[in-house]
Amino acid sequence: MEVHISDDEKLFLISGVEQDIRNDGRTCADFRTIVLERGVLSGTNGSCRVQLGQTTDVLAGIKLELESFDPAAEKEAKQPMSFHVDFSANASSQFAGKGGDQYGEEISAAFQVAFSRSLDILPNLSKTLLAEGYRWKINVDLSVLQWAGSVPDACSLAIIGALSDLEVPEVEVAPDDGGKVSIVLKRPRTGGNMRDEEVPVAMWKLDVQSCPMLLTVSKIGSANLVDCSPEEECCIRSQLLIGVAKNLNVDDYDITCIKQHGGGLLEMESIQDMTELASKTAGGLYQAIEKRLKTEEKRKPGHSFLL
Amino acid sequence: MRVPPLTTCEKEVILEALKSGKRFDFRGLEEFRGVKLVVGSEIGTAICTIGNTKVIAAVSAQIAEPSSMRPHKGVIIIDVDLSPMANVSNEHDRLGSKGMELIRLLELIIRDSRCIDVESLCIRAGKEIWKVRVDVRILDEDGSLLDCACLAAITALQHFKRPNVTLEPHHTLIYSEYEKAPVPLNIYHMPICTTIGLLDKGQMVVIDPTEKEAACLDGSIVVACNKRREVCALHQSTNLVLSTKQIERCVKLAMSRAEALTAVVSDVIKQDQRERSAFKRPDGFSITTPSLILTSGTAAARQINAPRIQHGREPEEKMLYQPSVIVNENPLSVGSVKQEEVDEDALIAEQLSIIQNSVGGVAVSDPQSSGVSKRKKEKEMVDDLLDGICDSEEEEVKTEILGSSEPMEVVLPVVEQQKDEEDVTSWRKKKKKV
Amino acid sequence: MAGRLREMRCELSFLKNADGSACFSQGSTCIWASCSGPGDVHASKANEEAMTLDISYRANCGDNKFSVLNNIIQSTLAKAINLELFPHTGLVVTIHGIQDDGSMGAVSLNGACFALLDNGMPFETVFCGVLIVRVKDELIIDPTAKQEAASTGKVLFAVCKGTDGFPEVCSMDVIGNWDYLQLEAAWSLAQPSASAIFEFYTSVMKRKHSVDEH
Amino acid sequence: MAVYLPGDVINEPSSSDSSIIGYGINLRGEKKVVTQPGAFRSDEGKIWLSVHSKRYIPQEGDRVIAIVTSKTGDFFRLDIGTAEYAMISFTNFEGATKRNRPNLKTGDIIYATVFDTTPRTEAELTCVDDEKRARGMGQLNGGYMFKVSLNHCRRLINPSCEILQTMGKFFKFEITVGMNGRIWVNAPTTEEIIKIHDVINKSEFITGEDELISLVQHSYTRSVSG
Amino acid sequence: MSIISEHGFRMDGRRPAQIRNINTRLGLNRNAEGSCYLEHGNTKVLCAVYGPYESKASKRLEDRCAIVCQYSTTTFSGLERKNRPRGDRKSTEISRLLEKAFESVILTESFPRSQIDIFCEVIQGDGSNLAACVNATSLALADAGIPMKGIASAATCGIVETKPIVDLTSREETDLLPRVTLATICGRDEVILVELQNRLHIDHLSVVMDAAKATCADVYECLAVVAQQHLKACAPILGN
Repeated sequence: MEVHISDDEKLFLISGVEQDIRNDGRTCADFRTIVLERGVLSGTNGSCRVQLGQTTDVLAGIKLELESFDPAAEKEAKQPMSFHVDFSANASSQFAGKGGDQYGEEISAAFQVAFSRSLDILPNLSKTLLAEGYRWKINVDLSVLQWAGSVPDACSLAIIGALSDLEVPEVEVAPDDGGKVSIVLKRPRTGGNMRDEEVPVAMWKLDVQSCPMLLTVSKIGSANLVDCSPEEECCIRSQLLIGVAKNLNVDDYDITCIKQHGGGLLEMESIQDMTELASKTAGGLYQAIEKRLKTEEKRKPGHSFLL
Repeated sequence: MRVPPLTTCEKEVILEALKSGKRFDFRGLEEFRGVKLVVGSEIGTAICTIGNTKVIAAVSAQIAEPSSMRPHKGVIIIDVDLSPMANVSNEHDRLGSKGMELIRLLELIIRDSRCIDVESLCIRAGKEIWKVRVDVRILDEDGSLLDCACLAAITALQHFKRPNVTLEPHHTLIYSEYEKAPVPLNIYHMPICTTIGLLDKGQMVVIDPTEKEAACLDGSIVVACNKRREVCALHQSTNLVLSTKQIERCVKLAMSRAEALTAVVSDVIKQDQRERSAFKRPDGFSITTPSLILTSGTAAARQINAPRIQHGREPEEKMLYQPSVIVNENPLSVGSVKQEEVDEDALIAEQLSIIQNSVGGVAVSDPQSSGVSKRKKEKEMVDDLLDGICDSEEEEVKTEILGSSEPMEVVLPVVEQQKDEEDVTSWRKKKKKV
Repeated sequence: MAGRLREMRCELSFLKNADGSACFSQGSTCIWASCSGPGDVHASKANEEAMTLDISYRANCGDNKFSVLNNIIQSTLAKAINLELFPHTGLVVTIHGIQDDGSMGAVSLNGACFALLDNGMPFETVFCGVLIVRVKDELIIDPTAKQEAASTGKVLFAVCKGTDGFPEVCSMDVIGNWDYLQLEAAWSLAQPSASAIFEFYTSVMKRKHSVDEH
Repeated sequence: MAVYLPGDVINEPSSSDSSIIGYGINLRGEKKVVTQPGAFRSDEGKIWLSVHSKRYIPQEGDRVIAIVTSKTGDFFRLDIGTAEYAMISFTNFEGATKRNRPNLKTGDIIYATVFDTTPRTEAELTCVDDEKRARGMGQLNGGYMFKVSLNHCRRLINPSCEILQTMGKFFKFEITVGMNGRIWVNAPTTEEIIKIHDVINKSEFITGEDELISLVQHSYTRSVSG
Repeated sequence: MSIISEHGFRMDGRRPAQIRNINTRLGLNRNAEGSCYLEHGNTKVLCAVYGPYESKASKRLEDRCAIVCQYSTTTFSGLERKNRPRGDRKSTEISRLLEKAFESVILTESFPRSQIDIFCEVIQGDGSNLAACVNATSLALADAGIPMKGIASAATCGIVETKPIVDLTSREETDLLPRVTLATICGRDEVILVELQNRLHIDHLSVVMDAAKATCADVYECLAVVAQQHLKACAPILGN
């Protein structure tokens, strides 16, 4: 959404950023206040809502599908996750009709690339491969309800939140006639009086510590900064989308993908600085998320999110 | 193309007349226009005329793959075509917002009200089902377009018969109408749609408004009912504030209308069935306009005698025999031959000579040089060919019978009735191996 | 050499919204034609020097992709109307095939001409369509659906009245292999039927204009 | 009464070479070629064709009824049923000065004369004759306007046609007939307007004198139901 | 599996004439002039209103304001995942219905040649989505301060063995149960939108209409309270 600010406002902002002070008082490496709520949508297998600084608002919903695939056709195991980012018209009237589709596809492609090695990165993701030719397909859908800059960051936080909220049912695989396989939900044997359907199905959860994250690092004047507000986005020289993943064994951060977003010239050194800044902030974010995910959701019955 | 706008004076007079209960075509406020329903000679076609609004609906069916979610249910597709013939503002092959609304309402009334049993359209669950396609063509537009389209579609669906089918382990046999009688669709009820115009905040009801009246009214409400006294669709289509009592009154009016029209539809279908069972070839849509209207004309079937190629008749320059290599001189420059064209002609003439020498034997006949002999030879060949035609006795076309020139009202060419050729290619006869 | 033209019926200006409309039937093949214009045309399709023709034949069912028939009618109309007379305008001709019992191409051409006559706009020459088929090398004019299906070759003549009043071919569509002689025979059959159709035009217009007697 | 179709050549005895060529006929060389279908008409040295059509083609000197569609600058844009819009400048009204302009709103109708139809430009209309007097032209207030075919309009205006005179005996009404097929009728009550509208529409194909009288009588007595 | 148990309770324990509890929050979208988040039980709808601003030439109307509406559902809103959030026939038709309904509520003559955009996003659809959208839209318009004849309220009402049941959930919206969605202004007998699904016998029509009208009045009460609270909360900011 084009935010129009006058030239001297831009000048003021750029000179401020170069001295590591931003209009809203943050330093270059600070994020706006993040609100993260999980398990908000009862109709999904896993959901999470992230709000960045009272404006950017993203909602992630995950639905599981049992997918049969032809094992011969795929040489290496295809990663089970598929991403789809959709800009709701609520965010701004320019996203009405087909307005937001192009930007949405761009971000979905970026996530597809960032999560392309997910089978190796996430330890227990391989459990989704059930049997020859059957697996769980994880459809991660993101709906951007409010738009005020740094949407990829909010989306990646929402994805991590939703994946941590995801519950995948345990499944028994029994061979069937004609080479086909019958998939039955595994129910713990509780001899109690409950009829078979009402026994809660056993679920397992994904371990999301090393889930990759996409950060947008922008360059204004000579300074690199993270999480730009719309006003700052008007004076960006260029922007990089950097995928960062936590490397469990060496306790460092690997860069999974670097994509330039929009035009702009960059020297090699500034790319180097930007990736360092990205991995530094990613470290901070990972700790914050872990702390957040540990605190159980205590919510009054009937209380809902977005309130 | 632009349609002239509605003038304020027209609007005032029409509204004033409506408020005092008068209309420009002498109808009462709650009086319907006459409905004319004609069923075509082809199975599954019908034209419905309400006042000046004319709509033709044609139903066709083909075998298709069912959707994975509903493997044992047939599919009904409704397609509307607004052409400039109906209203000059329409364009060919472009479905404007008016067209989309019409399709959506027709789907609401015909498909969502489940008036056709889709389970009976299933041939082989999961693999083959009948896909019934209803094509609605709007031919003329003068208000209550949806009523006319819905009536035409319903009549066409009643009139339609799909080919009979038998299931065999590995393939499906589709019979033509000559081997096994085609099967009509299984229709539970007939939704009849009525557009009810509303005036000054919905207090006044105007039934079946014409196009000009609809432009002056506040809004309209669409009600579809069937003769089992069920409301199939209720749709408020313009910005209008009503009271629930008003809505109930409109529904009652629509209900009485539905009963009347269902009777009309079933009469037309029964009458057509009677005709077909008596093997009388229905005249369908051919024009049966009364001859007294000055703008209509008929000409009896007539004998065409082609004169043999008389030699004298063609003026010589007309029968100029074209040289096989056409010299593309520009017809406009017949008089003034410009300089560069002159060298062009020289160039072509020189090419002509090269072709003649290289081709050698083949006579690239130049009109003047080949002389009259060649032309006489051609004439004989044409004459023998033509003679062959006249003398042959058992020719298919019985020309003598129709020689009588007095204008017969309905002339049925004798050929069709006498014998049914086995290689008849009437509609969808192919014995198809699927 | 003889053939027969099926019975022709016609009704003019029976549509409310079209400038010129005709419902024409030959035998039991029946079409409705409408011709509206010269009217305004969308800027994208407007042509500065000449009138743009927008012609479409539409059948009862299925999507309406009849490029061959549209092309013949388009070329005939382009020849019959002096397009430069009305620059920057549009003429819309729609032909609905209501009932098809053979030689639909010829019937649509005749219907288009009737609609143009009913519209009353200035144009150069009247035109009509004659379909001639060859069944077991015997020529039949204006065939029914059965004869057309059983034919081994078809030729559709779009005939217009030449400057000297005699019928003249202005476009032609030939299907199947014809040698020149058979084509000439077919043309010799088409001429009298074209004159017969032109007479029918005049008789209908005479009836229509009989109102102006007084 | 001979009817000619486009492409025919006129060789009527009354069409001598000196006559003035009128509507529907083109002179090609010395042959008079017909370009519009119509009935042949000749009247002391003038020959033309009376053509039946519904689409109006602007001719200079025609008096037409135009609908105001919008006001742009000091011109009103008018719709007269042709391909292009027509224009009328506010000065072409009786008594119009720089300050007091005619107040016409979108949807009003005016009766005006076509006085300039150069191709490729919008037709220009005026409501005053040379001496700047309206002579019956200008805005038409109240009443009802409807469209009929052009030939019916010409027939109504024709002095020898007595449709209007017969109606005059039964109804008290005011009528303006535009050459572009639009008729404006005004009568004291809407009921009469409806009856007059009905008579004019039905009289298009009535030729006989007595038939006409019976039609007008019937519609006069018939009550508009409701 | 009858919709109403023999004791007269429904699957989720409500009485037939009882509506689900409504949670709303106004003004949560910073970029929009007016926005509202509304919950009818599990049906969650977010609505934003932009405008009135100068309209595009194609949509401009001389004498009044053009209302453009877009109804879209998130891909995870229903039970099955839909791969296209908007643009299919059903959502275009609901957008058109909302447009028509709100053209008769908003005083459009006060903004000639301008345009108001209304965007409804169903985050989770659990029955009577259209009614929830109408309620959310009228609150968003109130939040945007656009002049209206009144706050429109809507409700869905079905009928089971001649007994009307109100505010249906998706499990009750089977494809046999006839149901009417009705929208009225200020709970009065002024209907701006009526939409019927499945066939309804004419004798039941008046019963269903009265039940729907009564429910609209109840819903109107809730919406009015919410609107007043929101204004009171903003009062100190407005400094009066």
